[in-house]
Amino acid sequence: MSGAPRVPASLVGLVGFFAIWEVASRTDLVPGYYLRPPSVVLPTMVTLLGDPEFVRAVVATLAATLLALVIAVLIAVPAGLVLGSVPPVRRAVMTLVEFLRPIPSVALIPLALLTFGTGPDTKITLAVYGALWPILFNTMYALDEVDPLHVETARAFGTGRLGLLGRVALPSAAPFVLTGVRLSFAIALAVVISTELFSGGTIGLGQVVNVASGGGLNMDTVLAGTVLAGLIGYGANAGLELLHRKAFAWSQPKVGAE
Amino acid sequence: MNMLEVDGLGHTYKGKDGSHTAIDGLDFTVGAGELVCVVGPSGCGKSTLLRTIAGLIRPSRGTVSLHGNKVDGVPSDLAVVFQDYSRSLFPWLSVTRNVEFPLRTLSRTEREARAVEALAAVGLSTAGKKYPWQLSGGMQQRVAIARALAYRPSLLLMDEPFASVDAQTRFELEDLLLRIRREQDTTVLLVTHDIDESVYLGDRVLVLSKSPATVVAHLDVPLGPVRDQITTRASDDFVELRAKVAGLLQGAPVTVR
Amino acid sequence: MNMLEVDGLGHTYKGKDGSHTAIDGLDFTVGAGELVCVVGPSGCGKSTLLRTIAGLIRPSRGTVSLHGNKVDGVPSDLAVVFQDYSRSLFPWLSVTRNVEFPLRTLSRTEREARAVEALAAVGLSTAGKKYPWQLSGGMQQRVAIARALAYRPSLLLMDEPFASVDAQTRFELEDLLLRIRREQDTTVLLVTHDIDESVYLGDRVLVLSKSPATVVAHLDVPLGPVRDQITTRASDDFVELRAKVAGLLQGAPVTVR
Amino acid sequence: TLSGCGLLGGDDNTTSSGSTGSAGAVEKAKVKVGVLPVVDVAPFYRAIEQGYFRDQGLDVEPVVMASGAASINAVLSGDVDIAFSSYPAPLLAQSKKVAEFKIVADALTAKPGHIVVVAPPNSPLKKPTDAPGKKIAITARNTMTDLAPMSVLKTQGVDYTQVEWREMTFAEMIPAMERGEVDGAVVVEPWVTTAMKKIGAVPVFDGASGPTAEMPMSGYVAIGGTGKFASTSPNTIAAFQRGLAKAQAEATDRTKVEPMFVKYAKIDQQTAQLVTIATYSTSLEANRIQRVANLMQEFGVIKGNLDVASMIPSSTSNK
Amino acid sequence: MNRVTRTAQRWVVFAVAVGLWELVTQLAKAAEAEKSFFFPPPSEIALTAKDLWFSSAFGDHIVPGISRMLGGWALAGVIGIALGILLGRSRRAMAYLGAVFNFLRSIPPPLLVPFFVAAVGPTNMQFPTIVFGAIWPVLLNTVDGARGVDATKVETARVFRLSRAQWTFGVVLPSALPKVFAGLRLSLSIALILMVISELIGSANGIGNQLVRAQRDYEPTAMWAWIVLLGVLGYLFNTLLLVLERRALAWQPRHSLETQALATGG
Ligand SMILES: Nc1ncnc2c1ncn2[C@@H]1O[C@H](COP(=O)(O)OP(=O)(O)OP(=O)(O)O)[C@@H](O)[C@H]1O
Ligand SMILES: Nc1ncnc2c1ncn2[C@@H]1O[C@H](COP(=O)(O)OP(=O)(O)OP(=O)(O)O)[C@@H](O)[C@H]1O
Ligand SMILES: [Mg+2]
Ligand SMILES: [Mg+2]
Repeated sequence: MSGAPRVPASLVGLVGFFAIWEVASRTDLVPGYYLRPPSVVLPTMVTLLGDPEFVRAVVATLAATLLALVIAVLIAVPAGLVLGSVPPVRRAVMTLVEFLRPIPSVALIPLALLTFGTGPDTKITLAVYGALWPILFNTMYALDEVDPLHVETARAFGTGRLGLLGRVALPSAAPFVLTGVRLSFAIALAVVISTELFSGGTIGLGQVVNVASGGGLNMDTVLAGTVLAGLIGYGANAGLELLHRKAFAWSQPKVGAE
Repeated sequence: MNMLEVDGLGHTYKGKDGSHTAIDGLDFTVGAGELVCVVGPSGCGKSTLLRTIAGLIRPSRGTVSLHGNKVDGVPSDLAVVFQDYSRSLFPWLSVTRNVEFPLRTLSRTEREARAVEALAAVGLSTAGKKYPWQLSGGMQQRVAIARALAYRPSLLLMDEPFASVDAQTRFELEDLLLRIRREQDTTVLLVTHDIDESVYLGDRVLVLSKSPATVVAHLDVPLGPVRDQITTRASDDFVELRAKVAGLLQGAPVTVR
Repeated sequence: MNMLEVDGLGHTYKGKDGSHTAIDGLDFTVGAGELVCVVGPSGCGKSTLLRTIAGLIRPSRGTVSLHGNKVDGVPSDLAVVFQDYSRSLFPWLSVTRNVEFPLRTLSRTEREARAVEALAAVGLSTAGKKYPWQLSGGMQQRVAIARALAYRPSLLLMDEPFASVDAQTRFELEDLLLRIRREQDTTVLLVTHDIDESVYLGDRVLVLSKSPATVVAHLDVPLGPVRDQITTRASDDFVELRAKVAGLLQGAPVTVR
Repeated sequence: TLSGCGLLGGDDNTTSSGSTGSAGAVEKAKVKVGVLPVVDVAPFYRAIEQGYFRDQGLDVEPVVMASGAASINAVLSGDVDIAFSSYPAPLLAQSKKVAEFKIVADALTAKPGHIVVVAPPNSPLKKPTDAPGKKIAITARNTMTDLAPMSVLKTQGVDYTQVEWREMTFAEMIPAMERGEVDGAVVVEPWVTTAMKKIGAVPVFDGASGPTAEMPMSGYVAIGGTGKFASTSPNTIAAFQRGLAKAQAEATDRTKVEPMFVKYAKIDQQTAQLVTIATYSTSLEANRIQRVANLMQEFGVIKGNLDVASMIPSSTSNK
Repeated sequence: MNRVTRTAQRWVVFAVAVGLWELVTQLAKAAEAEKSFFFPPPSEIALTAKDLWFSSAFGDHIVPGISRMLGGWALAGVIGIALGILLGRSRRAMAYLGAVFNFLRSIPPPLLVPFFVAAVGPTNMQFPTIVFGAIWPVLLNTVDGARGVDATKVETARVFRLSRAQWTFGVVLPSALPKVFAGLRLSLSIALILMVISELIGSANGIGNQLVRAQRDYEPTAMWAWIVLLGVLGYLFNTLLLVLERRALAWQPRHSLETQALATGG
């Protein structure tokens, strides 16, 4: 989701969201002691960001997420290219993939803990596992949409299979692959935080939230962590979108509908 | 020696709801360095013929041989200008990069030199940095031509390559093609709808029947290797030949009310 | 009364790296029921002109008026045959459905009748159930023509509509267009590269200069409303006019080496 | 492995020199302990802060886990040497022969007010006999939160099988009670205090009364067997026990543990002052912990007999 | 290629993987390897699964879980497609809403639980959690697809002054459809995953609930049986969705033609 050209408009949406939340928790709509209003949560977040220990936790979460994302891209893009272009391999592998895909990382936490221990390996492994799929699928589907005439053109000029994948399939699939990466970032972040939340062991935003929620409705911190996770994802998305605009300057500015 | 030999060639497109025979039992040969024009009614199978020769589709029947070897897969040293030129350009590459695309094996400087030369030849010297969608239809078509020329193939297949350019440019591109063919000894198979063009350009004209395409006639064009837009087109031989081609095509009219 | 009035029309495409003025200061009018042909060098701005008239792009300067009303947005009762016909067909619809697509206000049976009629008129009676990618280039172009005709617009804009069909079909489609124009009193603005065609079809021929396009000449074609492929083209008036148009175009040659 | 990267929050493998304790030299100076952010481990943190472990030659590193089950898994994987957990999890694991669990220290023993069945003011659940047919929130089945109240209800002759247990986190129990989605909840401190403060919840009955009075709630476990920490490091365990015991003994003074609540369990200052402080055990007695095993057996969580005495490491200094 | 070889291709890797799994776990078990308790051989899992799946658990846990998941997925699909078309084709909607959505979709579902608990209570939050989490792949992919409508087709639609419905359902949706399906397939497994996650909290039943209970009770075979069930369900639903996709995209020439071209290229 990009193309928010004017900053004010995008702020309007976000401010509106916080306003609804504020009103909801200030009135009797929802229990205000539980869903603390943003006027309390946001300052808490700012205060927490001044706490080096908290910042360390955020950095740990972020680093694990980014590492997982990079690994996921390195695995999923080549895999997607191969699966998308070689039907026999696709047929052979997809059955297994379709069995594995719906297995939640959260369900695997105990096993991952036993296998990888309490270190960051556990959360990174699980995050890679979760983040693979959007990139893999979007790569495969984008390949299906490559213009056949592009393929024919390249083949007529003697482009080999690798050249087809690298010089035709990949560039034309790239925008959609990047959408997959944007989806995957959110998933990697979710899995990292969930693992911290449900397993613990390593420092991170999820653990901060988990510890805070054990202390008797310490919802300010819990929600501050939640908002921060949202902001991190928002920032990462903005970065990826900038990359998109830079990298795909060629893609025709599409005619806006009315 | 025959560069290209087409022997009993036939192709049937298979679909869920019935199949369609596009070409059937085509036989003809093209000598090295020859320029053969193909004419035939719309939808008769000309593009299909070019695709099978390029090895892009495997024909249902018959064979295509290049230098005596049966074509199975895309032969090397071949360039195609597709009828749907706009879709055959890569939108993520600038015009220059599109032209350079097939020249991977050359050094960078050589690649650039070739692209510059080819773009200049088709009158697009200033458009190199643009992306295809920033060009007009005729300009896109000329980029596709430049790409094929820059590749310097020994066999050049062109599918209505000048359909979208104005008359003046068309004449110039025709002469360009003739010159390049002479200089590089390229074998050319060119599909066109313009009967005058087929006679003006061709050493021979291959007239196809309506779908499924079969060879109606194979006319020699005894106009000599050097031709001129004004004198050639005014010559008696030319006028006679174009009437002959038109007559042959009339013999296979499409049903338009 | 003037159906279409173009007044000081200019358009500049803005890009990251510089802008490009495609057309500049165009002035002309088209009367109701007139058929005006537009000729001009490749890339001069003909398609841009049609797009501004269709209200698809807002011109940088000047105005377009239809029936005296300034065009702002797409006017009703308008059909366009795009130069890039293959992309303007919807691949997920069969040929018949593509033709029926704009006819939503009609009843189902009427829609079908119109589609059948239009497809027959362009010689594609048997292709109705196929998908666009199963057709040849020329057939796709004819589907696009059929779709525009079935819509029965009062203003018809056509961008090189016959570029991909063979000579014989082209003649037949030209006559079809003339007949429909007569019967339905449609106003037509047609871009073509074929000088003969522009004279054969047009009540007037608009000659444009090379980019940025300006009006070089506005020729009346006094050949009368009923024309015939053989006699008209052989007439002295015709020959003279086509020489004139060619001369005017020569005055603005594109630089092709 | 990836854990080397400090940014990611991996352990920083600082080796401690470790001064010698009173008894034999420790086999392993660096000890990782999986703990939870709960009141039970307040003395453990105090022992670290006061250097009681250091005095014993130990460099103890707390690893904060998310749940007792995660803590047990961490000790099973060998990633931590000692794990804190409430008792049912390791006892169940022991009964299923997952591994040879050794209880190295007792953490907390319930006192009235520590584990309480509470209800919102307008709830139909007012006394234990109201319980059948009511929805009561617990953290999970087969934990102290359901075993303890079931035992109390059973001795009072109330049909505990008719209670509808709803699993959720402590934090969610409070809005759930207020919205009437549950009629009551089994909470432990600091949630007893929080529930009273936030929605005026009232105690219905104490979870640690009658048969469950003075029930041991939680402890520290390690894995025994050949080559495992509990077998190879008896001196280390003894040193850990001594260090912890010192802090546990001091915990009768609430000013010593309250700061730990605030700092490590993130309980706010006000609540921390109101929290009922249970008994921090200073000895490790098999027969007391056996009560938990028996309770679990009684309600069918553990099949067959489980002898807790076999789970006490031989080196233990206490009886 | 005939049907038999295709089917064989489809299952050979799967079969080999299961075979290896069996072999390794059996060896580990025989050697009484550490942690082998937690990794039972698939043959044992299958036996447990047979008992578990076809017991009263089917009605008590499997059916409620699946209905929540399917309902949530369907709703997420509808909302995701509708919003995706809106955001993909309207600059203004994107300007106002893009930021909020990018913010919201980055919040890990478990952290969102407080919002849903506050809004609908802890015992009812499963459905909104599933819907909320499963929307994003459909939404983002639809936005991409809607935005990617070919410029000439947009102009064609505008020239013929199509009605809004015709434009949306006749042009934008069909051209976005391949991407929408990629999103729907991703969402399907995410819905299944969120079903499990949401059932960990506040739910008295469901597959996730049973899975966690098995974990807590140290019954790894049962735990694996539930995990395998998730795999089986995911596979089944995905297969059904693929059938639907093939029908909806029957007009595409690509499925055979182009992959073929890529495969035999060079
Ligand atoms: N979207 C665009 N962005 C920038 N420049 C454009 C764009 N579209 C067209 N142009 C430029 O505007 C000029 C006129 O283009 P146009 O398509 O109108 O030409 P044309 O007369 O239709 O040519 P042809 O006969 O080759 O189709 C060209 O030089 C082209 O490069
Ligand atoms: N992919 C396809 N599937 C099915 N039928 C096809 C396919 N491509 C072409 N055809 C059919 O084959 C016939 C020949 O098509 P072809 O494109 O070769 O014609 P053509 O001679 O190039 O026509 P034109 O001059 O109009 O471009 C046509 O009737 C067309 O409908
Ligand atoms: Mg063709
Ligand atoms: Mg044009």
